[in-house]
Amino acid sequence: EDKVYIPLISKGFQHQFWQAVKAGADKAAAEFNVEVTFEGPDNETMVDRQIDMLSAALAKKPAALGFAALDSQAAIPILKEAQEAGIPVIAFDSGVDSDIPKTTAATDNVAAAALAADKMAELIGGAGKVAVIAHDQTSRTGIDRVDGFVNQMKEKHPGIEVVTVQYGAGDHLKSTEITKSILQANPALKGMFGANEGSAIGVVNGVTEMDRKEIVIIGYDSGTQQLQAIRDGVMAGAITQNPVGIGYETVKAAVAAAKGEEVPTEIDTGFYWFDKSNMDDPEIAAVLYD
Amino acid sequence: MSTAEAAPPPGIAARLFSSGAHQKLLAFASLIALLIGFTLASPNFMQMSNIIAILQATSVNGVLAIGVTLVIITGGIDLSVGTLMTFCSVIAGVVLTYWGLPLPVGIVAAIAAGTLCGLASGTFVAKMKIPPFIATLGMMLMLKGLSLVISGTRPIYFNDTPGFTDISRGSIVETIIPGLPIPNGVLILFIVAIATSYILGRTILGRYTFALGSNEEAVRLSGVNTDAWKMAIYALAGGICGIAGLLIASRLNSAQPALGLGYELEAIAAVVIGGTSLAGGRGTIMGTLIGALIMSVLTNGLRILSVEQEWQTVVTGAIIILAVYADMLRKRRTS
Amino acid sequence: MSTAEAAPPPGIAARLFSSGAHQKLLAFASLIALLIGFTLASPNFMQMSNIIAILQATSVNGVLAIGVTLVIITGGIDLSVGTLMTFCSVIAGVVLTYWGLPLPVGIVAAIAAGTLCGLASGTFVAKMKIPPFIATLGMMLMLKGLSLVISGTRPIYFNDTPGFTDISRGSIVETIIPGLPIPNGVLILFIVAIATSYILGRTILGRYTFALGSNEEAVRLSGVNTDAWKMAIYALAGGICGIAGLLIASRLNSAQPALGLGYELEAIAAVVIGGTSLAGGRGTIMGTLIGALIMSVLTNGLRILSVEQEWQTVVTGAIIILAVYADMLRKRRTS
Amino acid sequence: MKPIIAMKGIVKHFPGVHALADVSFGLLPGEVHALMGENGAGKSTLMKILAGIYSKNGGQILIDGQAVEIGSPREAQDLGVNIIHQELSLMNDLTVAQNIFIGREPRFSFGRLDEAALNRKTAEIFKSMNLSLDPRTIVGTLPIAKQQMVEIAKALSFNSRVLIMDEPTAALNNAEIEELFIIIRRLKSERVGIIYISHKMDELKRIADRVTVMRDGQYVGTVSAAETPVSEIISMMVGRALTDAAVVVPELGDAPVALEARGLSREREIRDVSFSVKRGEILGFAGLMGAGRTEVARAVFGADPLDSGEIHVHGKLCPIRSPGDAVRAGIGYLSEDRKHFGLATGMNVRSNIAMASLDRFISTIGALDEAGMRQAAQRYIDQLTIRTPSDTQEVRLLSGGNQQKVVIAKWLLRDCDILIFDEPTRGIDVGAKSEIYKLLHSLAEQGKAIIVISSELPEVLRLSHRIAVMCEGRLTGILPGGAGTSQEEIMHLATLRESVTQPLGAA
Ligand SMILES: Nc1ncnc2c1ncn2[C@@H]1O[C@H](COP(=O)(O)OP(=O)(O)OP(=O)(O)O)[C@@H](O)[C@H]1O
Ligand SMILES: Nc1ncnc2c1ncn2[C@@H]1O[C@H](COP(=O)(O)OP(=O)(O)OP(=O)(O)O)[C@@H](O)[C@H]1O
Ligand SMILES: [Mg+2]
Ligand SMILES: [Mg+2]
Repeated sequence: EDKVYIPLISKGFQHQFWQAVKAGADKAAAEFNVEVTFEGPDNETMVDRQIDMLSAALAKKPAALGFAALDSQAAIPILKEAQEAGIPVIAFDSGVDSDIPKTTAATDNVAAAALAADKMAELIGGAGKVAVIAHDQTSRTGIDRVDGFVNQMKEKHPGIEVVTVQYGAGDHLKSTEITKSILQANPALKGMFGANEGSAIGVVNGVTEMDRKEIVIIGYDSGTQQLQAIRDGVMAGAITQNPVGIGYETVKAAVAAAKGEEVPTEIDTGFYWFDKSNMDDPEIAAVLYD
Repeated sequence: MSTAEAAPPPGIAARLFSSGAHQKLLAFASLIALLIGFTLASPNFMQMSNIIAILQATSVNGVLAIGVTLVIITGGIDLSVGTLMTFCSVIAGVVLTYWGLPLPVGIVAAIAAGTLCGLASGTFVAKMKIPPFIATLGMMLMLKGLSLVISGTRPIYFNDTPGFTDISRGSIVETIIPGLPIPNGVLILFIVAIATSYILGRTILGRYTFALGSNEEAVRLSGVNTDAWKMAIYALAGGICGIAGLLIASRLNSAQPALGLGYELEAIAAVVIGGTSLAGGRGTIMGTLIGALIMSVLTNGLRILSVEQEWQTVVTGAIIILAVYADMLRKRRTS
Repeated sequence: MSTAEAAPPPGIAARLFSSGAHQKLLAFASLIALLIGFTLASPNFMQMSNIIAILQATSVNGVLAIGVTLVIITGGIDLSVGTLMTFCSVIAGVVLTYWGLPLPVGIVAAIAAGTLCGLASGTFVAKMKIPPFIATLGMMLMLKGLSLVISGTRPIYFNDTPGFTDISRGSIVETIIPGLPIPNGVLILFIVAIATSYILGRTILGRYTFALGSNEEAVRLSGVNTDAWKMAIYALAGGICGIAGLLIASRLNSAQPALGLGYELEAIAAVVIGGTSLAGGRGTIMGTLIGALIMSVLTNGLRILSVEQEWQTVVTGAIIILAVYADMLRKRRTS
Repeated sequence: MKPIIAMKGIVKHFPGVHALADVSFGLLPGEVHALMGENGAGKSTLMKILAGIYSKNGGQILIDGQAVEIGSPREAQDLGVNIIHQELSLMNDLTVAQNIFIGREPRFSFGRLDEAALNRKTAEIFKSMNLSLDPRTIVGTLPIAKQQMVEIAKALSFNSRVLIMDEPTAALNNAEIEELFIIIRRLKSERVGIIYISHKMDELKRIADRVTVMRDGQYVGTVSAAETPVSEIISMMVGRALTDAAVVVPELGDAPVALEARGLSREREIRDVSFSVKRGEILGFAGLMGAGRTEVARAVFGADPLDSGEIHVHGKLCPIRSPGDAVRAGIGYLSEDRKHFGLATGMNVRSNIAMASLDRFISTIGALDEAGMRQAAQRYIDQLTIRTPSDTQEVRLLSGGNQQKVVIAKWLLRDCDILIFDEPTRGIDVGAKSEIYKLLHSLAEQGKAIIVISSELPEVLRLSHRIAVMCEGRLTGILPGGAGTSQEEIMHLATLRESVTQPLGAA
């Protein structure tokens, strides 16, 4: 079988978010009758592992390549190799600082986190202390979401103080323990933002274990537990990206690029705020995963 | 000889509340110092709710550390404890949620899975003579992959199993002594500690654990079936990891198949901080408990003080070294 | 006697191409088997560009593994190699990018930083008698935190230092032998391997490395200043991690301050797969190289075969165990 | 003549042990001064203080009349004091030459090693010792006797003024002891002072000038070796006189055979060895070092696999594949290398004694019966006079001889029908030795079958009811025990190489 082969090198593969991206990619693969593989390192610090994955993918002589860069600069030389070999590259999830990728299918994480900040401000009445638990201190998504949230608070909501930002590596248990310590240290805390799925679940767990129901929790991404927490009213709401869409659009663009067709320079896959009130709306339900 | 002079207290003094533990009490020093320091530094630290949070945070790592203590005393090492824990929680998830079997079956399945995997590691080490580091590293990788395969790379939730979260989060103690909300997870940690101490100090399995670490060949030439005992010890350690798997699954109300990497180093660190020698032949469960507590008090306290996270890491590293150094000095002085 | 029977070939046979290495060549078996297997399974595997990619992927882990081999032969362990590598690359970033100093200064600074940190670990171990596991675990945490602190928790790019990426990515070999684009990183790996082999086999430092791992007390009773030598060995290992730091920074054209955790286990695995005993006293650089190659061939090959990622992990674990088992059987047969 | 060494009023405490109390000792240049005493008398401790390994708690050391503080082995070496340790302290993974010159390697610039010079110098030392050993052999692969020779070579490689030898001959055979004595005489002529510790009384007369006796960490007296009868020295050591009865070979005509080995073979080490032991019999195994006696014992015990051969216990074919099988069949094996194969030295006396019998000390609820084990341990501590502060002392803190007694106790407690003792008296003092002889005889009288492997011919002659002699892995003959057999007959068989046409010197 001489199917067109398109590898996707992502930032991870074990998390639900990435599994949803993969699902989207698989859907597109079936639709366009191409072969897709999906691979990513264990966590978002492993910049060099990702490069090794890229070079193995190139060795397989793909028709096109999907790539979610952990560090876009670090990957440029190998992307150049791809370019020289005539393999079109489609960036997804976050951009690459280079003109090599034909297009980028991504979420604007800064804007998404700013939306979370606005919602938080609205829910706690524009004043008080909040805290952030994020997954990673150095990765692009970690930095963007924290910066987006914190800067938006500084600029638009001066009455709100972000008392601390801590990092739990997306590990549910570690994030739980961190949440509990933050709650212990800040009895007056009003809200917490969990900047990815693992972090958000950690916040939910910690708040539940400490029995601090007054805390307003805002999450990021979806997944069974977050959806459940929102339904139960423990979590006020969350930002969701459109991971299935990201995967789908990436493969679709890759197929087009492989055929030499023109692709748009940017594909905004969008992000949405969802809470108890709108989570069952069809257009929202379509981008949620569990 | 310096070896004699640096000699720690009698190796067999493994019982939790025995005469050997009396000496070990001195190792509390670092722990007490930390507790006092944090209490003075923050009013939020020394509060019932926080102490319970610390104990709760110790439960999973503590149980893992107890399991790995056994293996380390035999002179081995177990790098697979973290992913084995995860694997067991995934097994519980499959049995309870996918198959819908009753809670006790899930509990037995998780512990049995741990025991079997431990037995497999033990077989690699004892029968195939693969160095424990490699045998359990391989096991760690295999279990990591298998957890993902079995779970279908997604968390398994225990929403259909009422009472599952009580394994770790409920509090039997509070129903007996109102106002003392010690979570079951902590209770289980102490039960595992006491049971393992008993096994180590009072049973033939425990005696051989120390003997294997002390001089395996001499034990074999005493007519003991060292391979079988070693496999039994790894299996027991695996079973204990199964308990840890239940604890973490219960706390997270889900089996998270990607979790577990890195837990092995933390568990081994607790063991070594607790005075167990990686060379084998000596160690105590009491020490391991203290070691695990030192680690979680430190983490919790630094967070309560809102120390910047990168500095938290630096301070944790420094204090681990200092704690062991203090213990070293004390031992040198007493001998 | 079982000790004699399990005894691998002469321990001192550490030189890369010495008579001892001749026996070691048999350990190539697993490596060759893997290479043949993958070549048959996929036409994309055995191609110049992929072989070079494998070598390139081995360079960082290989250099780290060489450093840790030294420490392991003394009977110690070094868990800090991964974060020390990162720390050194951050130091290079600070010197070259933040301070704008010339390239050679940055190179010297990175290696010096590694050497100093190694010396610190060595001091903890030799002078303060802290078990190597704990001393280097503490060091690992401290360096992890310090890398973040120094870099301001963000990657440092080397765009202002022309030629920096050539450290690892350029190819001196190709300018000499056109058509053989072996990257400098791989060249450096081999140079480090040969130099370290020389040191181990032919110098006084190497002699004491084996002697310390074999029977430290006996060495001390012979009037040797064991502490000083041990510190020197840890310092040398640290310096080698500094080289690894330069390699990875050059490859990524950036110092990634959060990288490095988990690299220590991989490096140690390479060492043990290569036949070096964690008990100390014996080991070869050649073996370590083979071990590191086995690991990267395996990873690369499974990717080329498009094995699902969770199964890649399972297979890697299984093959690591099998490779060591095969080596074990071979040794048992030859002795 | 002025003494090189004068030790005065030396005191040394260990936790729970008062090892030395007011001990004095002097050494003249060119003298061989024997230091005698029972196991645990404090001989090694006193010498370790002199060699800078232990620090003393009181007293004074004078070298050439000058008070010195010896703080480390290096300082002792600088003062010309070197020691051959009782417990071997070699680096097993290094070669012989590398061991000998550790810390003093010949080198080029930049710390590069001159391996050729190293091996050459080592070869020279070996030549002067008449020892044929490749300097490049890895020490760990050598049998214990060869390792002992390496230790001796190492001490000789220093230009010592004082050489301490702590039981150098414990693991050596007669030929090697001869070589050692030649070396000692040469050193004497070079006016080196030698302190010689041994439990072999016959060596005293042959080599020592003066004898200092210690008992229980105290100085008993110094006498001239030539003028003092051995019996007097012994009674100084043990505080009483010992009688030395000759062996009486019992009539065992119709006693049942307890153990029979048929055609045992393993590679080149064991070649078609067959023998049997009856109940109540002591079968001695004699032979030169490397004859394969230990190999036979280990194979019978299941410690090493056999290529072929059968083992019958009490007349029944008994497949023994592991030491566990052997112990279940009622066979016990006391190894010649107690440190590696006999003891868990990090554990206490009680645990070690109980090690082979733990299954008998399990109470109803699965717990170990500590009280029972304590009683058992105490019984053997008393019976074998094991010198230890308590049964919870760690074994590594006991003196060498007392460690050996702990291993013996382990097998006595196990109560096996067939006991194999491999060098049971290695490093054991005369008093305890005669206790062990008595013990072996009484065990035989109780109907046990006993195999004793010993490199000391007088011991074999004194103990055995029959004597099996081995050479190069073959059983070359079985001689009757008792007064009728001479050392010469044994040596003839022990050197009976395969090409019998070649007459051999020692025979
Ligand atoms: N490091 C130590 N710690 C505690 N006790 C010790 C230590 N070293 C020796 N002892 C004790 O000191 C006493 C003297 O021991 P030493 O080794 O000097 O005896 P020895 O005369 O050499 O006996 P042997 O003939 O059996 O070798 C013994 O009771 C021994 O148990
Ligand atoms: N230098 C050597 N290197 C390797 N193997 C040796 C060496 N010398 C002896 N051997 C092996 O060791 C075996 C004998 O070991 P051992 O000396 O324990 O025998 P033994 O008869 O029990 O002697 P003894 O009990 O007197 O030491 C022989 O089969 C021989 O092959
Ligand atoms: Mg002695
Ligand atoms: Mg022998």
